[in-house]
Amino acid sequence: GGSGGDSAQAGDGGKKEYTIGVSNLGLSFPFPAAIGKGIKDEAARLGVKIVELDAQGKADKQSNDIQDLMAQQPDGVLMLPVDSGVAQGLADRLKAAGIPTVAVASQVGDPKTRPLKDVYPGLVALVTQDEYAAGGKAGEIAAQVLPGGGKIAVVEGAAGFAEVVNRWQEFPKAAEAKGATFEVVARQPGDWVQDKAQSACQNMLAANPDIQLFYAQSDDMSVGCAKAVKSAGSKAKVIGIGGSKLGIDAVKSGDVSGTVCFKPEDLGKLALDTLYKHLTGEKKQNAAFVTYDTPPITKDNVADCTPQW
Amino acid sequence: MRPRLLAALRPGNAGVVYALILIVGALTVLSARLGRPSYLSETNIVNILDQSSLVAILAVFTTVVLISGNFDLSVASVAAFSAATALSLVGSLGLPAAMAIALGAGLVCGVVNGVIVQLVGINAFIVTLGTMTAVRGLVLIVTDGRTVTAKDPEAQQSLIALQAGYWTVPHILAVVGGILLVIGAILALRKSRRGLVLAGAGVVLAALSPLVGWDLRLSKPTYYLIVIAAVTWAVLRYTVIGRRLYAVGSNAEAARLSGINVNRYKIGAFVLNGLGSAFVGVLFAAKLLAINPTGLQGTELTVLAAAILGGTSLFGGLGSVLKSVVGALILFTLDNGFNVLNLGANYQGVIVGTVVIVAAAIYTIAGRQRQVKRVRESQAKAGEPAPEREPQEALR
Amino acid sequence: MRPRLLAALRPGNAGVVYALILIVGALTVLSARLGRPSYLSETNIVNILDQSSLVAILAVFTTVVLISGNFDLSVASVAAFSAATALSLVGSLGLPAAMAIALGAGLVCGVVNGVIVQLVGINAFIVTLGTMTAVRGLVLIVTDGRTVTAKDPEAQQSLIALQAGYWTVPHILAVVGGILLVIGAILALRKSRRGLVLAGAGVVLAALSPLVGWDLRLSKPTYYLIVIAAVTWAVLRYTVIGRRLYAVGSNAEAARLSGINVNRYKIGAFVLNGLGSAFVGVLFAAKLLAINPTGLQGTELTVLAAAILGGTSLFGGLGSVLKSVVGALILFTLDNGFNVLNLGANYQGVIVGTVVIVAAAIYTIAGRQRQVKRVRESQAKAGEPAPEREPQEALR
Amino acid sequence: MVTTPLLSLEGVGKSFPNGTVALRGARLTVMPGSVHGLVGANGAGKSTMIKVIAGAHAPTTGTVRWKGERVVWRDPGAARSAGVATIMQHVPLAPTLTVLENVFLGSRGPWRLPRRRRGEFADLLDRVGYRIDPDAEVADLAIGERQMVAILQALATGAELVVMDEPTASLAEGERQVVFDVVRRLSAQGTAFLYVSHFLDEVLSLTDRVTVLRDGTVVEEGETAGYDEDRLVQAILSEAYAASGVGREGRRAGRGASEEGERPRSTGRDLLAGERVPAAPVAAEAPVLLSVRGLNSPAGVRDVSFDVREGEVVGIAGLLGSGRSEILHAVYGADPRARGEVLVGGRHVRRTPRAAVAAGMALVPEDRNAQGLVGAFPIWKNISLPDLPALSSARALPSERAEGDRARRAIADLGIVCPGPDAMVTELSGGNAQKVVFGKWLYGGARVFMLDEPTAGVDVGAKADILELVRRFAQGGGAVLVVSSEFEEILAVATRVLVVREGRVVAERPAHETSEEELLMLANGFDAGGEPHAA
Ligand SMILES: Nc1ncnc2c1ncn2[C@@H]1O[C@H](COP(=O)(O)OP(=O)(O)OP(=O)(O)O)[C@@H](O)[C@H]1O
Ligand SMILES: Nc1ncnc2c1ncn2[C@@H]1O[C@H](COP(=O)(O)OP(=O)(O)OP(=O)(O)O)[C@@H](O)[C@H]1O
Ligand SMILES: O[C@@H]1[C@@H](O)[C@H](O)OC[C@H]1O
Ligand SMILES: [Mg+2]
Ligand SMILES: [Mg+2]
Repeated sequence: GGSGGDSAQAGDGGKKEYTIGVSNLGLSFPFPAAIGKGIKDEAARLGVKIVELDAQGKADKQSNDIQDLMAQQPDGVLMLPVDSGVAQGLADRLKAAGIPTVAVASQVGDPKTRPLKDVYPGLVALVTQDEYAAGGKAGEIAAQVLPGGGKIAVVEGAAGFAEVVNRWQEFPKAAEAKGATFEVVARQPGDWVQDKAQSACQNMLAANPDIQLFYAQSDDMSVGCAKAVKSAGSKAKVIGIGGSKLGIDAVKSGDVSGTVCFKPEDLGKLALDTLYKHLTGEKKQNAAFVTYDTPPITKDNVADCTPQW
Repeated sequence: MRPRLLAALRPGNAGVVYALILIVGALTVLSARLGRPSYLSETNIVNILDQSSLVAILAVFTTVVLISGNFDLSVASVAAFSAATALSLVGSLGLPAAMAIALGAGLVCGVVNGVIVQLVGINAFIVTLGTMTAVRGLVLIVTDGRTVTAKDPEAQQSLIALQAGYWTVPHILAVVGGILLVIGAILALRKSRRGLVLAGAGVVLAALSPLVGWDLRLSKPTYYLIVIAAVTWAVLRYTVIGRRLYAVGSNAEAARLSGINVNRYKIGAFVLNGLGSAFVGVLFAAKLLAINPTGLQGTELTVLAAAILGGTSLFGGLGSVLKSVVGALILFTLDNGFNVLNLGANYQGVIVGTVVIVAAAIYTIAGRQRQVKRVRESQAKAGEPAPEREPQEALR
Repeated sequence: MRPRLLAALRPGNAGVVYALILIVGALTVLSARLGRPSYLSETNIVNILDQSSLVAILAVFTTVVLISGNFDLSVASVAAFSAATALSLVGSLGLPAAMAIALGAGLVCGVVNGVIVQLVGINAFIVTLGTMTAVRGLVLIVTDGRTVTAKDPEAQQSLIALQAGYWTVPHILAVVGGILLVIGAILALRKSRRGLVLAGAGVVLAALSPLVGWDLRLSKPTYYLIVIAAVTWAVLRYTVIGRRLYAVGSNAEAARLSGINVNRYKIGAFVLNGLGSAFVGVLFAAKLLAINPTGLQGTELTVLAAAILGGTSLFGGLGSVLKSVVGALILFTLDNGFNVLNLGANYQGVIVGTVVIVAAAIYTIAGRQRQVKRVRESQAKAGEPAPEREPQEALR
Repeated sequence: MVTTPLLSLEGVGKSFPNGTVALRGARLTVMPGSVHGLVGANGAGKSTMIKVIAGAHAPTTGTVRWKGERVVWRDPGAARSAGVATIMQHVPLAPTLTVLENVFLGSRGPWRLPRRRRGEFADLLDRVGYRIDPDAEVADLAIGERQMVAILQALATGAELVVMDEPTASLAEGERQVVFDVVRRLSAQGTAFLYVSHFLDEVLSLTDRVTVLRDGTVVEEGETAGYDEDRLVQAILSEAYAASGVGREGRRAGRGASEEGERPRSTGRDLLAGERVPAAPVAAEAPVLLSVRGLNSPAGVRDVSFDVREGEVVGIAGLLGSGRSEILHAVYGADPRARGEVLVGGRHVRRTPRAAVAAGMALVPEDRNAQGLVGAFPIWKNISLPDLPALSSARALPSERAEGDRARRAIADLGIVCPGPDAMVTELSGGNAQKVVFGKWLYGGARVFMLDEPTAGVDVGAKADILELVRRFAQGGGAVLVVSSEFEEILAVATRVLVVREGRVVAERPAHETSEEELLMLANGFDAGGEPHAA
């Protein structure tokens, strides 16, 4: 049998030392890496031991990682799902092993059928930013940047990512609520990366010189897109989502008109706190939905967003 | 003939096995030093085997393609496609039909690869890069860019039954002993001295069993791997088909002029690989109960790395499925080792890369001690260093 | 002497060019049908060239490695590493020093690849898969999992100056005419009839220039590509280095017996590729002013696809850097076409995959019309279909 | 006056990592401007000695002296710059480069193809009296043309010593003459040659001195004038040949004239006599075994039809590039573009090699490495390959015992010099490799044998054995088609000769009614009377 069953030894002062396993979706991706950093910083503060595994963006590796974590019998697990559907089975396994689990940054369960706030049963909590709401915030910024609406193009993330759908869903509705109606004249993938987004925007502009606004589904892509807009001499506006360093800098410089402020380090801290409080009994939760505010950012309030990734 | 067993154990031949042993040894020592849970615990070994099994199965079939002198980059896409197909259909059609269709899809992919490569005559690298991209595109279309899950609980259960859980073989020593006894008896009947040795070993093992009493408890995919690898190995090693496959891969023209239908073997290898990938896809579907459109992306390189670490040649005609399995074990042992040692993500890449090269180097150099010089025109062609220092044949 | 020009224009030789023309033609017609602005607009052409240029530069150097009979999967990792290095250092050391260090890093990577492959004698696929992983690990360490940016505005400006913007060559016809005239004159001095033809063409072009008055406005990376491709092409085509490189890749043993230092050429190709990748990495850094740890991941396959689409052999001794550039253009033209036609992301994969295979098929089959018998030891070995229907040499 | 030898080897030994000792204390002395012959049975160590001279192998023991100075050539480049040009037995050329580039592969200077090279090449062709397209890609050339390219490459370096390892093994009569002329002319101008050949007549007529290697040691060395074929054969063969079983038995069973008595076949004269017995035509009523009708192929076969009766050996004579190999390939079904009918024993054979093998056809191809042998296999797996099901339980599980037995039998019957059936074919000397290719077809059900240059690179003893085998195939009721560039050899085994020119059969002659001269005329497009005839 595995060992480490008593990883929770009595520390000094009689305080139990917890070991928490973290299955991160990919530590080479800045956003989840920043969440990991938030978790570790907070763990250091609380004196919690962290075992952090890197799924490298692969759902199948995450499945192996969870197996390896379970063999180490941690007191609790923070899981940053690579994929919501796959995470469901993993959550079931963790539950069966009696390991309290908090899902971080991404939903568990098929997003097509399960509303975000309907947290998968068996989880202690889902701690995440609300990607749908963030898309809505982006829509509000769009309405502000291009009052009344107009022709827009969407720079999507890589095909196959849940965020591609999630960050669009609320966008038109929120914009409409602010009185802007958008006609999507182009919708092309930028694969989350700056140079591909730059090319995509260049090409979309060549085909549709009358595009008035680009909605890029991440800040890296909005920055790339802004370069394309500039070099084409177009007057189109660009907005992004994410609140990354690059994005905030671009908002400051005016290259990008707005973004939505995600705070991955805060998110990591929040997630660890949620699990920790559950473990210590300070705040036991069951399938709780925990989130934090992701405010829309424009040049006017750019100081409100300190980039964390 | 040569003393085969001894030959097979020489570092030059079994280098990949020694490399694995070295890695496991290092990890065991390290995890003990760092006060981590015992690396060689039963759970951990069972886990490593379970985690490697699907990629190892892919490596087995990819090895067949490599032996036949071709190359297949499309395996991961095909597996993902089959997984998506199975998950989409299992609710409405039930597992057998869904699985049949998923396997059929893999078969079609294999046929397409094989026919284009062999009959149109385009380089396998570019063809399978094309099908890798195109089939991944199909996955996106089938899934509409979203995760597919098996919602129906009954369907879920049938999938889970396929893959999850463990089978225990009681008295494994007795079982193995019995198998050895039977094989030994057959060989002895065919007048092989080795037969008696095997049979004797079988009896000893069976006799030890009540004393030791080991049970073998492994995950289902591990058993699938064992069966697939054993059967494929036996077919390659002991049948006319196997012999011809190696001949076709080593020198297609000589094989053709010896009356072998080269296209049949080469296309057959692709088809088998398509089918195998689809089977693995179904197992993945059953394991994860969901597939995301980018699922398994990049696995093709892991699979090729496993096969090549196992000493399979990229130029055909050389390779052993068992060593490819060991190659896969090396890669997953490393991943698992990092997890057990809780090694920071930042350093893993450097270590994996270095270990892969060093493992290959160890047995390339070990193989060279053998100093069997095999100057072949074909090898000179394959771009080797000066022939006096031919690297071990298996690594080209 | 063969009518070289005509030979070069035959579909079997210039197939990749025809494939590109076909694709561009199809996109032009489609975009006109869909009422989009002209596909062949100057802006769009300049865009495509700009977008392909960095990958095309990588393809040029990778082609050199492939011609030498080796294989390099590490280019994208090396480029990312160089980009990360340049961005981390440019603020403190300034551009020249940062760039020198970044290039030095690439050079070291190339030396490591070359030495391990040639002197230890391990298969290039596994070695460069290892360095690809290890160097990516270094990127992760250097970036600590975060995006690296050049914060210092001055540093940013120096990087931007390297890459952004366009250079306009006025009276391009006159310039080209002038170049032709000079080349023609040199050739004529060396008593070639073609020299006179070239010089004549040059004069005509120069004379037309005032009438037409075209200016050539291209992005800086496009000029870098043109210079690098032209120089590499000329070296391979006209110098003894080129002949030896092809010889080394075609039959290392024959080259060795002719007194060529095989290792020097093969290692040299890796070193050049490392250096080239590092240069591209710096250009990427300059283009994006940021690199994240996964930056450029997967680009190695695009680069190989470009080279192989361009007809470079995976078995060495065959290949043309210009055709590899065209291969890259095909891939980026497709991406550009999707953007212009606004084709759904989910459908792009299927189309890219299919077009890649069809493009390869078109000129494989066109090449076969040549029907020249090519029974080679090396090819029989390399696992081709039945030799009497040898596919076009370029695609192996 | 005592001249220093140009090249001398003293006590040179070479052992390979697998334990094979190829040279044991061999010595050799080549004088400036002389033509020195090197002969020996297959596997005697000739090529190994040459590789030592070329700097391609480092000798294990002994010294090499060049113009009296002791030299250690670390790589072939060193030997080449010292003035030794070598034509290796297995023509290592760069297939993706042109003829011109291959010829000047080792040349220096900054440019890939300086204009003056074309001039030099044209001069070289003029001097040599040979024609070849400088811009043809070597991959497109037939094996004989490649051989000529290798020769041109060696000559182009202007070396003081040109080493030729079986330069004429795959050449036809015309090219062979070209090579002789070159050797004579250049040696007259002071170039020394080291000449390896299994054609003893060549050695006798071309060389000044001759060295005989046997089993890695020099057994004889002397003025060529002091030798005749008989003496050379004896020197070359001795035990090595006596050990080969079938040669003896074959001769006993095969030759009507000398069956009485267990005459020990020990003299070279006897052997060579065997080569020259003209075969009598078979009876007209013998059933037709192979029938070829209207065979055409874009590969260079034009409307070829012929029959071969049981017991008949039909020779196919023609010049290099006349389409002889193509005809065999088309008949065998190996050329998918070939159209026409092929019947074996009156039954149509589907046009694939698989069907051909099933119908009892066997092909010994021209290029043993590219077409005949699987390099990754040891001898025994190569030999069993075409007939594997027959050596398997249930036709599916190969019996390694049966395979091993067959391989041992072939090794004994053909006198293959090797450590055993487990030896890799890539480690065999050229002639022994050729025997393995032969061994593939000896014991299966083959009845129609198609042999493309079957004795290329084979030593005198083995050649006699192989020709004897050919006769035995026929006498056992088989039908044999033999392509050979040695018309002498064709005349020695064939009952009938088809002359091929530009893919057509332009003449047919009974073997006992024609001569080498006539065949050469016909092959060149002249009637026997010397008139050009329309092809
Ligand atoms: N690379 C090698 N490794 C092992 N053994 C070798 C190698 N090359 C040659 N041999 C062995 O050395 C011996 C001499 O071979 P070599 O090629 O010199 O013979 P040869 O006299 O040229 O014969 P042939 O007339 O058939 O060409 C043979 O027994 C051969 O099998
Ligand atoms: N695929 C092809 N297409 C057109 N012509 C071909 C093709 N292959 C061969 N040829 C031509 O057919 C002729 C016969 O070829 P080859 O040289 O193999 O004949 P051969 O008589 O067997 O000569 P060798 O003595 O070299 O065996 C040559 O003129 C050759 O150029
Ligand atoms: O910004 C993106 C992040 O939000 C998404 O989850 O994955 C890709 C990232 O680049
Ligand atoms: Mg030899
Ligand atoms: Mg021939």
